[in-house]
Amino acid sequence: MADNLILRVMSKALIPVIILFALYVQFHGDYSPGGGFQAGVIFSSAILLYVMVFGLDAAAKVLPDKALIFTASFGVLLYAGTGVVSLFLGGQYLNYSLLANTAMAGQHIGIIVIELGVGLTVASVMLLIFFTFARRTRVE
Amino acid sequence: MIEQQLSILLVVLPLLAAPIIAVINRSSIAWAMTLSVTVCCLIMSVWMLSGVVDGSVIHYELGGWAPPWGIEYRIDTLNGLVALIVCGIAAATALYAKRSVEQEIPKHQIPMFYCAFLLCFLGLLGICLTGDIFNLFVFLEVSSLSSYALIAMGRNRKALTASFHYLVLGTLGATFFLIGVGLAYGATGTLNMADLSVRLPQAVDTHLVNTAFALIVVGVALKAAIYPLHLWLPNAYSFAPSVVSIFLSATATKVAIYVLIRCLFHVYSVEYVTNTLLPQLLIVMGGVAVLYGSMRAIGQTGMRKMLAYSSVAQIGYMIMGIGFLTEAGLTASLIHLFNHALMKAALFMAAGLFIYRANTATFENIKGLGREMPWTFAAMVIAALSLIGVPGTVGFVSKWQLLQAALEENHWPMVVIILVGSLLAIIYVWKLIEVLYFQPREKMRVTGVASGSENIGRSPISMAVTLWILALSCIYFGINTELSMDTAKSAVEILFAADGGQR
Amino acid sequence: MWIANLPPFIPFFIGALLLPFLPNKARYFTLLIPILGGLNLFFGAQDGNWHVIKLLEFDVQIMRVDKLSLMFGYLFHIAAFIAITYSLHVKDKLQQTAGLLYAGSALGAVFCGDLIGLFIFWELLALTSVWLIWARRTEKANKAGVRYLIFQVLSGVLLLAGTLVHYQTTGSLAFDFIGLESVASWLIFIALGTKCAFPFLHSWLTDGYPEATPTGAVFLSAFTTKVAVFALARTFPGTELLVYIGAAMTCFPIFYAVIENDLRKVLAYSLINQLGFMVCGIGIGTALALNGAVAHAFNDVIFKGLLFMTMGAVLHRVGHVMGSDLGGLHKTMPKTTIFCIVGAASISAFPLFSGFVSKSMVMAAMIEAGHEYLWLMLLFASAGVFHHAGIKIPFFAFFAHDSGLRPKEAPTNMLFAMFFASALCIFIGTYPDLMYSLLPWENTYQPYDITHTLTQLQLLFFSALAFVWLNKMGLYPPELRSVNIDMEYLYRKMLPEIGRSTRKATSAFGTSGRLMFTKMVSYAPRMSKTSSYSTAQTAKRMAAILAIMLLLGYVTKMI
Amino acid sequence: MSQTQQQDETKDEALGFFDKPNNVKWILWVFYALCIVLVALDFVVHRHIYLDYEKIPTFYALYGFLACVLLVVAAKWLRLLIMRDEQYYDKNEEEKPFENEGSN
Repeated sequence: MADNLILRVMSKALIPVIILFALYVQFHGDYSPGGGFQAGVIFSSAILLYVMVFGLDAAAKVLPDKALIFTASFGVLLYAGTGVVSLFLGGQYLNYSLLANTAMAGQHIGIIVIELGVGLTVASVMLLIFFTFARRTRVE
Repeated sequence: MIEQQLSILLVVLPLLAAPIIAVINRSSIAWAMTLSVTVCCLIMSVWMLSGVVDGSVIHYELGGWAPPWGIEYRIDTLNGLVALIVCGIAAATALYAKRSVEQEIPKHQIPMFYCAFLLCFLGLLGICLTGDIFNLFVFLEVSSLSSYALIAMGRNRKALTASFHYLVLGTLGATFFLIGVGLAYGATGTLNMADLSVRLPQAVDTHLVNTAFALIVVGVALKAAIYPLHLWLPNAYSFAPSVVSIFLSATATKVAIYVLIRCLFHVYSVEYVTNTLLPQLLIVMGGVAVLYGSMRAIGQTGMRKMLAYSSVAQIGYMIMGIGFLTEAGLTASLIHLFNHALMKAALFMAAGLFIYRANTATFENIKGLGREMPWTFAAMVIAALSLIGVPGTVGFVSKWQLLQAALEENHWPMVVIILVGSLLAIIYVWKLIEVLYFQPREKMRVTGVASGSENIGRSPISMAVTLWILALSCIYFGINTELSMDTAKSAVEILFAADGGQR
Repeated sequence: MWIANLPPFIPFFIGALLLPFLPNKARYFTLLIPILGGLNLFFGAQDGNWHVIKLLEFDVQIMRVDKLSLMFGYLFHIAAFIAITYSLHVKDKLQQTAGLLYAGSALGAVFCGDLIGLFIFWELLALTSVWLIWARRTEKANKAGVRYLIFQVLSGVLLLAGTLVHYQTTGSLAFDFIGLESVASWLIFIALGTKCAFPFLHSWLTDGYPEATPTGAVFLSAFTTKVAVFALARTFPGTELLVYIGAAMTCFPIFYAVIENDLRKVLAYSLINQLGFMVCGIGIGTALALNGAVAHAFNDVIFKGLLFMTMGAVLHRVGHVMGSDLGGLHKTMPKTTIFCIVGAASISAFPLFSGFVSKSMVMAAMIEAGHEYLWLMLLFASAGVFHHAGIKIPFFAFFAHDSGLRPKEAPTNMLFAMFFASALCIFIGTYPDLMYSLLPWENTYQPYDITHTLTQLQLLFFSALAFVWLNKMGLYPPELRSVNIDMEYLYRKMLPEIGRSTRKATSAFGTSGRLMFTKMVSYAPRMSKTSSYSTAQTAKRMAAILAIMLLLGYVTKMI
Repeated sequence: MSQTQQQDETKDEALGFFDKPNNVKWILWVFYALCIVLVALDFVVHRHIYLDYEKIPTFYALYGFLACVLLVVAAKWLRLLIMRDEQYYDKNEEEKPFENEGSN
């Protein structure tokens, strides 16, 4: 599909918008509907679009499997680590209120970091799954 | 205080370790981390259990949100015991895993294997520890998804279909469970299990409550492989890598049984369950499971599939005990849960060792292997005797308790079934012993060993030692029943106490 | 220096656990176990209940010492000593380990104080002893071992069932007088009877023992049945039924023994016959009778062991013990011959040999109890014993026609073991007071008076005369290579035949019947190797169960 | 009693002792003599009598003899009923030893 001019142009125009939207959903998650899950899926859909138009290899140059595994793991670590930090600060696991001086700010920071972790993991896992299936060649 | 933190650490530790393993991507480090994490968890779970064995309850409010709004981890004796089983088996499996995994899993997949293993472990632990029924569902999915991946890593290509079937059915079961939880939420407006137990009896819409009950039970029954819904189990266990079949056979169904107990006796109450005819159904299904599972086990020609069918039978005993709806019956079930984990893990470990040596565990190919591997064989015999229920082993303790419970209620047919089940167990265990010891050894037909012939010479010490630890614990806990019996009794007392749900 | 009240099975178990790890020569040190264990029991044990272990919710007493258990305790130590000595030459450590475990289990059963403990050691007896048969490592022995094991385990299951029901009804687990009253006691009775080789339950013995290894049979003959006798003496003394059972046990095996070719099988039958005397004694239940039963058990272990040892020596040297193919062995195995004759004299209760001083107690008690006809049966059996065990065994093995076999004399350790047993037989026979002093009940019996000695000699000599006469007349049945069908016919021939003929019959039903049968079978759990299934099937089942549960819930709520 | 001991000794002395028909005959004569002595003693010695049967002179000797003859005759009849050939139970099971049989 890479030869199709319309697709190429349109996708190039669309991808940044989709990513921007993903970031919006990501960081507005603590105020309005949204959050890591949705943002991650939206973000990965941008890449999927790129893959469909420009092919798997082009995408893999930018996002090799190893990087995806790393970000997926990093997301989980971010999530779990935030909880542990609040644990070390003397509170319950995932008690964000202790992350900053005031409980309010702490909750904000906590939610944002956690959602970031979720977003990273969901996006990279979605991509990993897609890559795995897309790369599969028929055995015999 | 420290015991409270333990409850969350148990889940967090593997949760932290799993991604780190995936990032580092080195098989030896992956194994070392898995082992250290599981051993730490074992120590913590022992510590935690010692804190709750007297009947006290640990509450842990996640994120500082008070229940019933926030998620709560709530550990009583019942949880503590099941968590201990999961941790203990996980630690033993991790110790056993190194060499077996090296042989059975392609090298580049090993770190991911341990990653999935830890995720599965954490999922099972989470199910045990949480006091929130939706959180329980999440952990159920975590453990199930990772176990699908683990099973699919088996060398036999049938592992893929087995895993896929399990995936479809497991998802179906989880969905049933989820719908049930949703209906219960609709009826009461809460997801906290302790809170549910207070509010369910007051719910206005009893049809909703009943439907939720039915859905939850059917969903969990599938996960626990209770008789008519057991179809996924034999293939999943017998085609998985040996380490996976050890771990899952000893923990996964046990945890599902725990969920069933928790839902029946805690979320819903004994009185509620008594009125549903479910106990009778459970007893009948348990009885049929014992006979059917044992019969099928006799007919098998492979060691692992035989053990898998025997698991179906053993789950039948547990279900029967639950179905009696008495303290004695439930105690028997819990003890059997503990004991069966020990012996099944030991038996699958022995099967794993045979696979390590002969590359397969079908009877045809392991003929006479017991004489070449006397130590493995001896440990296997101990565990197998325990499966029969020979006195001095753990199997006897649980069968004895179950018989007592059945006699107490005058369930004579069940008494007969239990005894017949033991006799059938003798037959299939005998078949195994005969194949391994009495049939003449044929030329070893090693097929498709990846790492060359030097592996075939000896059984690795780490694997043999773990097997023996479990085999000896089969005897130890058969003689010193303090841990299993007292814990189970105290757990049951809490469940049956009038205020059991409200604490 | 002695450990007070050490449960005597512990040294045996420890020895058995260590033995596989030690070099082969270590087997000589296992001799020390029965010696030191026996001395420890002699010096260190005091009457009472010691070492109560908590198992499940029960207090299991593993060291209950009274005169009865002490008597059997000493006996089993002696028997273990003899059997271990006898098997010292065997390099197969499996046998020695199994033998030690087996002897230990027997001691455990004798010293345990409640039914749970008894059951545990009861099963251990079965599980450990069967290896002595399997150690022969032939196809035939394997199969015989399995049959043996099935009987033993069934007996254990019955005992467990009986114990359970007994506990449920009476709330007691005491290993004391039970008496034939309830269903539970019947279950226990049959369980004990199986191990004691009651008629119709005896075939495991005659089937299994002749297949054991030469040394294994010596162990086997000593423990299992005697533990059963001990248990009967504890739980069912004075049960009238036992007298009749015992009398039957003394008589029926001798017919088999006379025509049996395998000499170890002859001994197995005569073992049942001797057990009959003990069971009679227990059934009568007076102090004299019980003493007689216990004393006879004591002696029987030694002289039956001795006979099994001599036959074992022949088996070891010749390779078989078929009466039809033996004879003339006295020329090269003179010592074994003498020991065999001593054993034969003891079992036939010649004066001055050990059988005389114990069997007569049971006979005297029988008269006292007024069972005249049964007394005649016992007398008949005594004559018969002499006939098949006292004459037939030594005659056909060592004399008779010269078979041309010239085997070497038995190994030294075997000879020593046989010598020791023979010495004990003669010592007890000439100086019975020592054994009498061990007897659990009040005892004033005096075996040697002129009437008794004379009548016994008359009986035996004229039995021998009959043998001589029959032989001279050519009426004596020759030894033939054959198998005599016994109770085992039921499960070795009849059941398989029935199965086969039913299959034939069902296939002859005609097409419709066959179709129906296959249809039925197809609904039964399939015994196929593969388990193919569809997820749809499981989903359907889930839906069905859900529907059932909803319906049931609805219905129950409506009611 | 002395009888058996004597038998033991004689056997120990010489191999081939029983091969000579004369020796066997001699032993048998001693045996017959002892039987006669025992019967004779029955009339000399006063036996304690517990049961009615015992009043019959030489009851034990007669009983022993008759019992054994009966036993053998009955056993011979029994043989017709129950004797089967040696391979009755396991027709096609020859003694098949395992490999590495015997000691280890």
